[in-house]
Amino acid sequence: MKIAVVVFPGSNCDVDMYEAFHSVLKADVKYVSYKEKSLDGFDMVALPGGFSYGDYLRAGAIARFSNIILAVQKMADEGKLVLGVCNGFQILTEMGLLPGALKRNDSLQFVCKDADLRVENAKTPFTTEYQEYQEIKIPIAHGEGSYYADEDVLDELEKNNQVVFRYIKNNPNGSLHDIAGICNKRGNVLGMMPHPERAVEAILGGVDGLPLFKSVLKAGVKA
Amino acid sequence: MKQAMTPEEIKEEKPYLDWSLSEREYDYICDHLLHRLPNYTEIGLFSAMWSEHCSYKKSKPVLRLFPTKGPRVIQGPGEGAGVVDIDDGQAVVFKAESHNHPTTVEPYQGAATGVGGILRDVFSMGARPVAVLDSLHFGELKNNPTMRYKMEETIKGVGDYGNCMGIPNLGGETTFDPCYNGNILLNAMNVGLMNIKDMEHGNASGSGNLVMYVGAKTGRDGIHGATFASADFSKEHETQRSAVQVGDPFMEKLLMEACLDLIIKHREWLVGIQDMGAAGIVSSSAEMATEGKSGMVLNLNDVPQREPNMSAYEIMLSESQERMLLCVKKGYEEDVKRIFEGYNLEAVTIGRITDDGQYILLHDDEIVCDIPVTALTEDVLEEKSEKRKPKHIIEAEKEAAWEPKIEDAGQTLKDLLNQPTIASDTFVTQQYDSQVRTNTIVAPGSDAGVLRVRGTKKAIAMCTDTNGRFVYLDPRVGGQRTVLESATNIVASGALPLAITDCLNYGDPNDPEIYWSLHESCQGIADACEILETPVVSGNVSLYNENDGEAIYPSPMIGMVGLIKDYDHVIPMRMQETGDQVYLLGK
Amino acid sequence: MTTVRIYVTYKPSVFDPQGAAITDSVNSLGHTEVKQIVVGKFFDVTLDENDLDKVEEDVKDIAESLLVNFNMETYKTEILEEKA
Amino acid sequence: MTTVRIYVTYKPSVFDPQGAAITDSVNSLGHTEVKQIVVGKFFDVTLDENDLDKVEEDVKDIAESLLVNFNMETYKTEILEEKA
Ligand SMILES: Nc1ncnc2c1ncn2[C@@H]1O[C@H](COP(=O)(O)OP(=O)(O)O)[C@@H](O)[C@H]1O
Repeated sequence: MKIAVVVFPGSNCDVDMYEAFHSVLKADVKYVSYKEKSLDGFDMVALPGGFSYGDYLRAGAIARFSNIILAVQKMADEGKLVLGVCNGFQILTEMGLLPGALKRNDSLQFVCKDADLRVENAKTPFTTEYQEYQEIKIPIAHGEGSYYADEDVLDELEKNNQVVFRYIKNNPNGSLHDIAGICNKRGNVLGMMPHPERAVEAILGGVDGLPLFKSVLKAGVKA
Repeated sequence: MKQAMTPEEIKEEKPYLDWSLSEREYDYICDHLLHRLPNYTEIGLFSAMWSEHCSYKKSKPVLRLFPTKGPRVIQGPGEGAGVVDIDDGQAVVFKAESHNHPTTVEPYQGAATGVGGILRDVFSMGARPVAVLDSLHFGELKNNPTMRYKMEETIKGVGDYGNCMGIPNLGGETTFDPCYNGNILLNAMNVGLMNIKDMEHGNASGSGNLVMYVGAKTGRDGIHGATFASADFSKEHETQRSAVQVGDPFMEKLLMEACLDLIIKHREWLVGIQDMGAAGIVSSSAEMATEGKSGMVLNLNDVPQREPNMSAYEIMLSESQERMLLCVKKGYEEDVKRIFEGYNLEAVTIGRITDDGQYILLHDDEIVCDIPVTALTEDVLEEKSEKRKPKHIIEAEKEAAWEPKIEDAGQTLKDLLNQPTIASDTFVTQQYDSQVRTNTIVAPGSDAGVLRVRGTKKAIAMCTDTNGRFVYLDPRVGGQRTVLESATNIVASGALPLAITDCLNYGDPNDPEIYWSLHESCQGIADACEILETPVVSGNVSLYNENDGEAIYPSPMIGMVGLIKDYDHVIPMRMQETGDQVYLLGK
Repeated sequence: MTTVRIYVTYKPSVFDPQGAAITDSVNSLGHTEVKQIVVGKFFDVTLDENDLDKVEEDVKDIAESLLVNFNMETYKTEILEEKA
Repeated sequence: MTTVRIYVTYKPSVFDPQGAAITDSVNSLGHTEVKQIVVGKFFDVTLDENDLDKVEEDVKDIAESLLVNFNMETYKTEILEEKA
């Protein structure tokens, strides 16, 4: 399985994502510039966290006009895996691959801490290595992570089981329905605010993100 | 563009006095350095370059007290940042810098640009910044909504800049004391890692080589930082002008990646590189030329400008953020431009190196400055200062030592925990990304932050410590204690202390009592550094921290870095398991 | 040259934490007469174009493709000034 | 009830990185006719007060004590609507 990590101007968790695949899971992963027009030959693309274009308008708003975005769209259409974490999630909503939007946190402050999550859907290609309703701790680090969508969109997400991760105990940003991560209907595009790539080594504080990476690599083998 | 005053008018009207250049200095410049009257641009450059901030004319005698050498020291004070060997061809690069005045006046931007400035000092050495630390000292919070606002904005400024750059915050300190009511302290420290072979210098040499400018355009930001900081605040309200420097972390991120790309992959194109900090283009270019024992010709019309009709003086002294100056070998101009274009940045040639030692500036086809480079950088008149033991110390020495009376230890503990200085700092540290780039082993909240050196078993530990009140009461012991506190924080994390950086935050050094405290406390720092074998490899001086004649406590900040050979030996601060024994070591 | 101001606000259904926080602090400063504060942003776009139909078309495209996120925001425009 | 809009912008000499970044991206989207984009914010303040002198006084105080940072910003106000 070949994985691409896209680097936008201002991406800064590109290293975190790359190293999770590379050093920890020994997977075949490459950095790809936002200027590239093609992702042919890759089985999965990850849009990392950070502050693409400084997040100067809305997080992710400017990045979605990059060349690479059409290639990301194409991968999604072909049923290949698309993962957006934090800024990557914001880009996926801005480009319309996932519904809704991410607003400024209710606290109006950036927040960096461990968040308690529940895995609401363990059947997506990103979550098969988790148990259904497993409770996990994954770090968050964002200022604009409050998920918003209109009522009917939220109903639709719930009905189709598209809410993949939900905050429990404490909603850190005011997101509606305590949403931490959602997928598209087909299940091959996942966007989430928490950083699973920061939870893959015990020395750095936890390994609850590992099953996500193992899930996608397993999905790659089957495909 | 016409000069605002003729040389004769300057001699008559003495505008330089307002820019804190003395008559003695002016006369020395005329009679001994130039042998003529300087023009308006030239005297502006002198007053900036001869300011305490750029020349250390007051603090030099004190800085000489510090030990600066050691078996691991590759680069001591004098460059962008200190460089210390951590084996395997790798080095840790670090420095701290104060941004007290800008933060007091405009907390958010002051703090943000404070962080931005110290990052440039580190990446211009060829090191990748890997951690930010911030030492914050505010006035009293109780019944003081303005101070609370300033605190919140300062923290947001530190956080937004580092978060956007993707550099984790690994620690710092937050204290509160009425002595900082009118003068907040913001000291930011940055730690970087590099391969020693990639080390760069702020050097410009080789006749015919090019001077290139890259980064944000030049505006009228922060012109004459010193005068701005003391300008009457209320007058500023009415004007449409503002000299506040605004931080642009996105620009800085591009600049950092591009500069590291250039330094690490194409160092043969480059002679030297330096960030434009205080006193902007003039200080970076004059310092680089001095280092390279060269002359330099700059054409100011080629400097990218954000505002129309800027004078030569404004262009040279602007403190617009996120700018770098490069000395590039002849013939590689286009290659360098191409590297920066890859990051959507424009590199522009603004001048070239000469071998006559003269510093020549052209503006609108006129020579607006023609002086020896070293007159700006090396011929500064050092200033002698008077010292006098402060009255409050003499008085205190006559009295018996104060003994705390504790009747209800539980209540005393609660009262202590209620102090904002001692209470939990989670409110602060949660706003900082402390994990980005996934190397953080110990995040803020412990004695020292600990960071893994990726690809090795090594880790580095780092912390900052300040103890203004202690230093005020006994500068010598206070200085020693501050270094010792850092060292114990580093050791408690399982690391061997390597070296320190510092920010010397004091009041007006012309007050003999303050100068005495400065001298004594630095002697204390030096004593401790000698004994602990932790030399001073970089640092910064911030004097004149006063408001309405009230000085802050003498508040030297120590930033220390230590090395852990195997990160499995890192010791976390928290209690581990029920049933574990608790010991008290020492007396 | 024409300058158009584009006003962007949250849709009414979207909770605006900033507006709420500011209203609270204005009230606690003693201004209890203040019932609501709505926060928005605006963009003054200066175009090298004098044909107002063309301006309208450009501005619509800029707003709808970049400046506004219809999932949570709406916008209005206003011509500020025209000069040759 | 009266609603007043308070417009806040950077002073002209203050660098606006947000405006610069947005202008760049609008240009690179093909809208090269756009010469400048200046970003500002506005606050629609609704007060339970109909005496316009009093409104003006209140709004001035609110703007100057809370909404505007005079180190870098200036402001203007405009009455949007009045009703009893
Ligand atoms: N402004 C700050 N930035 C980052 N970390 C901070 C800041 N203020 C406090 N901290 C962190 O909070 C913890 C507690 O700080 P402090 O009360 O100064 O503890 P100590 O006295 O043990 O050094 C430390 O780990 C410190 O690094």
